[in-house]
Amino acid sequence: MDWRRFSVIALVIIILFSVVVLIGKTKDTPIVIITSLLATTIAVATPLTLGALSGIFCERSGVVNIGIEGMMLAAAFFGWLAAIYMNTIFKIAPLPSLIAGVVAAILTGGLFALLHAMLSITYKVDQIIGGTVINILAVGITGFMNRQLFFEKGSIFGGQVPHAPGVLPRIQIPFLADIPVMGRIFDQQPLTIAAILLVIVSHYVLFHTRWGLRTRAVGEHPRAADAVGINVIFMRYANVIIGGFLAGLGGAYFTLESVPSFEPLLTNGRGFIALAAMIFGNWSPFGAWAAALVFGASQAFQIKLQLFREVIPAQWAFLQNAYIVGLAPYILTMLILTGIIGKTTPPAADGVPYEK
Amino acid sequence: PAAPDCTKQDVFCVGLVTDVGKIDDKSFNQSAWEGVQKAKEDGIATVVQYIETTDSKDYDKNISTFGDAGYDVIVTVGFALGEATDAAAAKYPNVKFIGVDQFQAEDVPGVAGLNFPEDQAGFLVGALAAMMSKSHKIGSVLGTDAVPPVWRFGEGYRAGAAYADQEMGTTTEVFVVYHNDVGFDKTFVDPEWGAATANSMIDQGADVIFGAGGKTGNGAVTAAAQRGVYAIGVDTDQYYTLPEAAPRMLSSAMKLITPGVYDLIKMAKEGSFPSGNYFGQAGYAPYHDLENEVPAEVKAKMDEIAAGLLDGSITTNVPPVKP
Amino acid sequence: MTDNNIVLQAKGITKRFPGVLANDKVDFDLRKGEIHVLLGENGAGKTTLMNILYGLYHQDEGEMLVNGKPVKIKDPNDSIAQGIGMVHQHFMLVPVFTVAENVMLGNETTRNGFLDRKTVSAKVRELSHQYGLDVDPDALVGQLPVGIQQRVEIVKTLYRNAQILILDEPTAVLTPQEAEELFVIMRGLTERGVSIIFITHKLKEVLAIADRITVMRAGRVVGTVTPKEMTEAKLASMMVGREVILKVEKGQAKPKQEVLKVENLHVLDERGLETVRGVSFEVRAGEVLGIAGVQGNGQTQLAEALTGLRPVKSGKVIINGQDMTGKPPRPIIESGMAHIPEDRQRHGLVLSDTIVDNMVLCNYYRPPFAKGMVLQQEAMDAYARKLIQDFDVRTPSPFVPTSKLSGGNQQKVIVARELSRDVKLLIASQPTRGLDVGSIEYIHKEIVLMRDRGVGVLLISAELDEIMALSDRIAVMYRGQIVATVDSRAATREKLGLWMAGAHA
Amino acid sequence: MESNEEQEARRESSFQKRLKSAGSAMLVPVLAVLTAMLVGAVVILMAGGNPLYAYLGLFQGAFGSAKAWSETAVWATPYIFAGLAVALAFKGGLFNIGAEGQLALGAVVAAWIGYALPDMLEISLPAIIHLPLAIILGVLAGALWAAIPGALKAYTGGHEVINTIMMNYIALNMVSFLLNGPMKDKNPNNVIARTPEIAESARIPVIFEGFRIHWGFVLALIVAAIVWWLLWKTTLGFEIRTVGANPDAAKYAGINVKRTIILTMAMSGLLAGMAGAIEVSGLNYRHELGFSIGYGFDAIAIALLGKTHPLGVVLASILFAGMRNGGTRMQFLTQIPVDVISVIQALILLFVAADAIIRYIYRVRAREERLVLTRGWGG
Ligand SMILES: Nc1ncnc2c1ncn2[C@@H]1O[C@H](COP(=O)(O)OP(=O)(O)OP(=O)(O)O)[C@@H](O)[C@H]1O
Ligand SMILES: Nc1ncnc2c1ncn2[C@@H]1O[C@H](COP(=O)(O)OP(=O)(O)OP(=O)(O)O)[C@@H](O)[C@H]1O
Ligand SMILES: [Mg+2]
Ligand SMILES: [Mg+2]
Repeated sequence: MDWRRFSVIALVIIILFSVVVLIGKTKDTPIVIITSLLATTIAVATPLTLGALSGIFCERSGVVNIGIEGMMLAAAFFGWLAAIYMNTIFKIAPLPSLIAGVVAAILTGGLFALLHAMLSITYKVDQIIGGTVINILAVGITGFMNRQLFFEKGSIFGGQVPHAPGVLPRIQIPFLADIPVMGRIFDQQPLTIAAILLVIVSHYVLFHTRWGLRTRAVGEHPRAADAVGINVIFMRYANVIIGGFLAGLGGAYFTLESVPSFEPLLTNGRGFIALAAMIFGNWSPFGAWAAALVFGASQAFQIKLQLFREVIPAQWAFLQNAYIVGLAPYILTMLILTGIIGKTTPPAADGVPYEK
Repeated sequence: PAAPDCTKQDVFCVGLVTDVGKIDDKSFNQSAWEGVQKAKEDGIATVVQYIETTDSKDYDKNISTFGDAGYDVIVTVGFALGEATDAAAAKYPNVKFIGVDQFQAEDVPGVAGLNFPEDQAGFLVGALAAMMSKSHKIGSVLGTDAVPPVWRFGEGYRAGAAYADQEMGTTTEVFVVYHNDVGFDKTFVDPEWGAATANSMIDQGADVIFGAGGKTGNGAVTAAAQRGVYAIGVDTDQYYTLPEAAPRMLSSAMKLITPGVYDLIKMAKEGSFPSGNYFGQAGYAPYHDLENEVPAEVKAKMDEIAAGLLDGSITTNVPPVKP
Repeated sequence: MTDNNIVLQAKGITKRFPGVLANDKVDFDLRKGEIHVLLGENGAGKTTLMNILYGLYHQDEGEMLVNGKPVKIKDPNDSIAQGIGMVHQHFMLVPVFTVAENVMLGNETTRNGFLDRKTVSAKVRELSHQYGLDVDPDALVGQLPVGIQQRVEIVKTLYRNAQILILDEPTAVLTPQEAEELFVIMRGLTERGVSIIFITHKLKEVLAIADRITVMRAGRVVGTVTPKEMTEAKLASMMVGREVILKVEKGQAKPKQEVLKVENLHVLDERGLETVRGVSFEVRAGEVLGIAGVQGNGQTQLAEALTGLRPVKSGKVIINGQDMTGKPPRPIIESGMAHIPEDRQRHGLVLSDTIVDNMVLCNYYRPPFAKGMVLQQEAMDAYARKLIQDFDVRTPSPFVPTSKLSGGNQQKVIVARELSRDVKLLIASQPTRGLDVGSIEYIHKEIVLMRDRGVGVLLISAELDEIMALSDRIAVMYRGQIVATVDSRAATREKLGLWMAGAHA
Repeated sequence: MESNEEQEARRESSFQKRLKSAGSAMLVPVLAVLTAMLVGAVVILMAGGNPLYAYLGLFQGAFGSAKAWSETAVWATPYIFAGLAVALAFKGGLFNIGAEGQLALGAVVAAWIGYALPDMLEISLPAIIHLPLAIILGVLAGALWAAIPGALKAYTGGHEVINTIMMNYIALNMVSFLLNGPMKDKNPNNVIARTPEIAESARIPVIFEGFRIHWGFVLALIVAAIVWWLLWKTTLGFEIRTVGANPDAAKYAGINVKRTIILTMAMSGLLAGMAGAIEVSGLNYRHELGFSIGYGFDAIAIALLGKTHPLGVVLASILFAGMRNGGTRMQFLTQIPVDVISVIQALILLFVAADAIIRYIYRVRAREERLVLTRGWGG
C-alpha cells in the first residue's frame, strides 16, 4: 500500500479538524466537536465510498464509468419509490419497506449498469460518452417520473407525496456505541456500516481471489486473458453490473438513509467526487475509502464552521464566507489529481473496447 | 381538446408562472398553485394553467404566453420575477398580476405584491423553541439569506429566542445556518445538506431544529425527527406535508400563501383587486401530536406573543431586507 | 492418410477478413516431436492460421484433427484441453502481474476461495528447473527483459501441460544469444515428445532448427520441404515468389564531415534508472554506424535522447555542428535528422489517420504542404501517392487509415516518409523488425542508397545480420556503455556476440 | 473494394458529392431523433397526454411563428458556442465537461465590463469599443478557466474530465460569491443575486425590432464556420487532430504536445466563454445567478449529436433549442411536464451514441469508422 498517500490524507483531516476545534473551543469541548466531526465525516462519506467502489469494479475490468452519478440518482429515486409503494400501497411495515427499497435501489443501479455495459462493451460506444448518456438519461427519467407520480393529479398517489416510511434506523454497535461521548461515532445507520464492510470485502475479492485476478487481467490486457480462455466480455459485463449494484447502494443512502425524500438532481455531483476518490485511491478500495473520508471531512468541516460562524477570529475572517469554505473539496480534488500526492496509474486497458 | 377561449368575457382564466424550479416543490410554488386550484374548485376560475420556468431568460416569454392567451389573472411566484411582472403589467393593462414574495417599492397598477411578515413567524417559533429546549441550545437550518423572506425567518427566529430568554430569564444558544455555499439552483433543494447540518447541531446539543428553505429545510426537519428532537417546519403546516416528521413536529412557522393567493384571485374576480403590497398572514401551526408535551404556561406565553406581534406591542426589529 | 504420428492436422482451412482472403484451403500437419517451421511474407496468413488452430479465430471452411480425431475448437479453452499451447507474436502477458500470477491466470489454484500463490510459485520453479527455463515466479513481468518474458510464455503453456506448442515469431525480438537459448529449450521440449510449430522470418534460424518447413504465400501453402533440400536463397524465392538478393550490394564508404557527435551522454529511463551511461561516438556523412547490442542495454533510450523524445541527463549531442542537447524534436528534425522509430505503432504512425496525413506527419507545416498556416490538400495527396508508388506500399487507397495496413506495410509508410525527406542524418531503430525478406531487402537497399547520397546513418538493431550487412563501423552497446567499436570488415558474429554478452574488447 | 475506396477518396474533391456523403453522415442522427421522438410519444401517452397534440404544441412553440423562430434562435445561440467548445476539445482528444463553468465566468466578466467600466473610467465608452471589449475579456476569462485544467493535463496528467467538473463547482461558488457580494446589483429594491444592467454601449443590437433574436446568433454561425476551417484546413488543426489521435506520434513529429493540449482547452473554453458573454451582452444585459444551469451537459449532447462536426453542431443546437423553446407551449397546451423534453433529449443522445442500435433497427450499413473521442483515463 501507498503509505505516502495515506499519511497525506491523515494530515489533511487532522488539519481540518484542528481548525474547527481551535475555533469552537469557546463553545464546546474538543472531544465533543471531534466526535461530531468524525460521526458526520463517516456518514457523508458513505455515498462517495460506495460510488468509488462501483468505479473500481468497472474500471479494474477495463470499463470507464463516469455514469456513477446517474446510477446513484436513479437508484435513489427508484429505491425510494419502491419503499413508498410497499409502505402505502401494499401496507407493509416501514422497516421491511425500507429494506425492499434498498434492494430496489441496488437493482436499479444494476439495470443502468447493464445499459452502460451494453453501450460500452457490446456496442463499443466511447465509454466516457456512454457514462454521460447514463447521467443525462437518469436526470430525465427521475425528473419526469417524480413529477408524474407525486404531483400530477390522478396519479396512483393522488398527486401528492404520501407518507414515506422514514429512513433506516440507526444501529448502535455493541459496546463501542456505549462509550460516553465518543460512542456517537459508532451510532450509525446500516448503509454507512455496510459501505465500510464492503471496502474490506472488495479488497479481498480484487486482490486475493480468482475472480479478482481475472477481473484485473481483463482490465490490464484483455487479449492475454482471452488467450488463456477467459471470457473477456462476460467478465466485463459482470463487473460493470457489480459496480452498478454498489452505485445503487450508494444511491439508496440519499433517500433511504439520509433523508426520506427525493429531489431531482439530489446527488449533486457526488458521483464525480466518488470518481476522484477512486482515482486518488489508485483504483484500490482502501485508498478510495480514505479519499472519500477526506471529502467527508471537508464537508463536516464546512458544516461545523458555520455553526461557529460568529466566533471565528478576525484573522480567519475568510472562513466566515461559506462560498470560499465551500471550495475546499473541489480544490482538494484537483490538488490530488495533479499527482502532488503521487502519480496514479489506471488499468492499462481502461476505457478501451475489446476487439477480437 | 381545444382549450376554452380565455379572451371571452365569461371565461375567467388564471395562469401561474413558477420561478426557476418546479411546481411540486412542496413549498411556495406548490402552495401558490394550490391557491389557484382552490379558486377553480370554488368556481371562481374557469381555467387554470401553470408554466414552469426552466431558465430565467424565459420569464417574459412565459408570462406573455398567458397574456397573449387572454388570461385574466397571472400569478408570478418568487421575488425573481418581480421586474418581469411589472413589465408585463405595462404590456397587458387589463390583466391582474399577483406577485408572490414581490415587495413593491412603489405601486404598479395591476400588480399586487403578496408579502408576508416572515420575521414574525420566525419570531414565534424562535420563542417556542427557546422555551421548549431543555439543553438551551436550539438550531435553525435555512436556504440562502440572499432571499429576503428566508433571511427574515432566520433573524426572526433569533430575535424570538432572545425575547423568550429575557422573559424566562434563560440564556439559549442559537445556531442559525444559511445554505450559502451553493448556487441558487441548489440552495433550496439540498435536503442531505440540511440533514447533515441538523445532525451536526444535534451533536452539538441542540434539541429543537427549525428548518426553513424548501427541501433543504425539509431535510433538517426530518433529520431532527429522526434523532428524536423537536422539529419545526415552515411556510405551511408541515405536519401534513412531511408526515414522516409529524410525530416530532412541534409546530411550523407559517406564511399562508395558499389563502393569500386565493383571496387575491377572488378580489380580482370581484373587481376589488388591490395594487401595491398586500400582506398575507403569518403564524405558527398547532402542536398536533405534541399537544400535551407543551406546558400550559408555554402555550399561554405563545398566545400572548402572537397577540403582541399582531397589535404591534411586540416588534421583531428585523428590517425587511438584509442590510 | 492416417499417419498415427500426426498429432495435429488442418484440412482445407479457409478464413476471410473484410477484403482479405487470409487463409485459402490451407492443409497443414504436425508430427509428434518435430519442429515444423511456418514461413511466409507479412500478411501471408501464418498468424491467422495459428489463431484458428488455437481457437482465437474461427475458420470459414475446413476441419481440424488432433491425434487423428476431428475436433471443434470454439475458444482457447478447447485448444488448451486438446493440449495445444501458443506463444503469441505480440506477448500475452499482464505486465503488472507477477510471473506466477500470469502463469496461473485462467486456471488458478485456490485454497478455500483465496488464490494459492505459494503452490503455483513452487510449480513454476519446478517447471523452469525441469526444462531449463530459468524464471523467478515472484518477479513482476513488466520488469523482465523480453527474452525472459518469452520463457514465461512457454512456462505458461507447459503449466497447462501442452503437448503441441505454437511459437509465432518468437525470435523477432530476441538476440542471437537469446535465440540460441530458445532453440536449446525447444530441442529439450521435442525430446520430451512436445511438438512445435515455429513461425519466423529469419531463414538462418529456419535451416538451423526445422525438421520440416511449410511455406505460405498470400494465404496459400506453397509447399512443405525439409532443410536439407533447401538454401536461404531457395526459401526466400519460394516465399516471395521471385529471386531475392539476400546479400546487400554496397561499395566502399566515403565518410565526409561529421553529422552527429555524441559526447559522454547520460540518459535515464522512465523508472529513473540510468540506462545510457557515458556514451560517446560520432557519425560521418556517407557512412553507416551500426549499434549492436542485446535489447534493453540502453539503445532505446539512446535513440530517444538523440531525437529529442527523451531528456538528456548530461553530455552533449551535436548534429551538423549545432548543439542539439536536450532540444525538442522539431528543431532536431529541422536540422536535417530523419528517424525510423523502434515502436512503429506508438511513435511512428497515427493509426487512425490516413496514409496521406502520416506521410506528411513531420513537414505538414512547410511548403508545399502549407501556405502560412493553411494546409494545401492537393499537394499532400500528390506527395502521398508518389511515395506509395515509389516504396510500393500495399494499400487500396491513400485515404485508408494506416491501422488497416499489415505491420510490414505500416513500416513501409514510415520508411517512405523518413527516407524521402532531405536530411543529413538518419537514425534507424530496428528498421526491419518482424518484416519479411522482401521488405527487408527493400529497406536495406534504401538505407544504403541514403548512405551513398552522403547521409550519415546511425543504425540501431538487435539483428546481427542486419548490423553486419549494412554497417561500415560497428559499435557494441552493453549496460548503457559502448564496449567496443570496430570496422565492419574486421567484425565477426562470434566477436560481436561476445561483446554483446559483456566481454570486454 | 479498391475502386469504391478510391471513389470515397475522390469524393473529397467534388462539392455536391460531398453534400451527398454529408447526407449519409446525417442519416443516423436523423433516424435517432425520430426514434427518440417515437419513444417520447409513448412516454407522453403513459403520462396520460396526447402525443400528437403535445408535439404539435412543441412544433408551434419552436417554429410555428416568426416569434417562435426568433426565440429558438435565442436559445440556439449559446448552444452553438458551447457545443462547438465541446466538439473542438473532442477533436483534440480532450473531454471538456467544464463548459458550464467557463460559460458562467465569461458571462460574469462580460457583465462586469459592461456595467462597471464606464463608471470606473468616468467616461461613457462608444459601443464600438465597449462591446468588443466586454466580449473579448469575457471570452478570455473562459479561455483562461479552461486553460488551467489543460495545463494540469499537460504537465501533471491530471485528467481533464474530473478537473473540469471540479472547476465547474469552483466557478459556481465564485460566481455565487461575486453576485451576492461585490458585484450584486445595489439597487435598493433588488433582492436577487445578480449584477446591475450593463451599459447600452455594451449591448449587442437585435436583428429585427420587436424580436429578441440578436446578432450574436449570426456571430455563432460565423464562428462555427471558422472552427471548421481551423480544424481541417490549417496546420494548427492538423496539430490538434494529431495530438488527439496519438500524442506520442505527435511528439515524435515535432509537435509541441503540451502546448497543443493547453491551446485546445483554451480555445474550447474561449468558445464556452463566448456563449456566456454573448448571452449577457445580447440577451440578458446582466448576469444572474441560476442562469446557465445545465448548458454544459446539453453542450455535450449537442456535440455528439453533431458528430463533433461544426455543421452538425449548428443543426443539433437548433434542434435542442427548438425543443427547449417549444416546451413551454407544449406544457401550456397539454400540461405535459417539460421534463419529458429531457427524456427525449437523453434518448436522442443514447441512440446517437449507440448508433449500432439505430443501424440495427433500420438496417443501415455501417459507413464511417466509429468515432473514438476519448481514451479512458490514460488520456
Ligand atoms: N483481425 C483481422 N481483421 C482483418 N484482417 C486481418 C485480421 N488479421 C489478419 N488480417 C489480414 O489477414 C492477412 C493475414 O494476416 P496474418 O497476420 O495471418 O499474416 P502473417 O502471416 O501473420 O503476417 P506477419 O508475418 O506480418 O505476422 C493479412 O492481410 C492481414 O491484413
Ligand atoms: N481489423 C483489422 N483490419 C485490417 N487489418 C488488420 C486488422 N487487425 C489486424 N490487421 C492486420 O493483420 C495483420 C496481422 O496482425 P499481426 O499482428 O500478425 O501483424 P504484424 O505481425 O504486426 O505484422 P508484421 O508481422 O508485418 O509486423 C497485421 O498486419 C494487422 O495490421
Ligand atoms: Mg503474424
Ligand atoms: Mg508479424
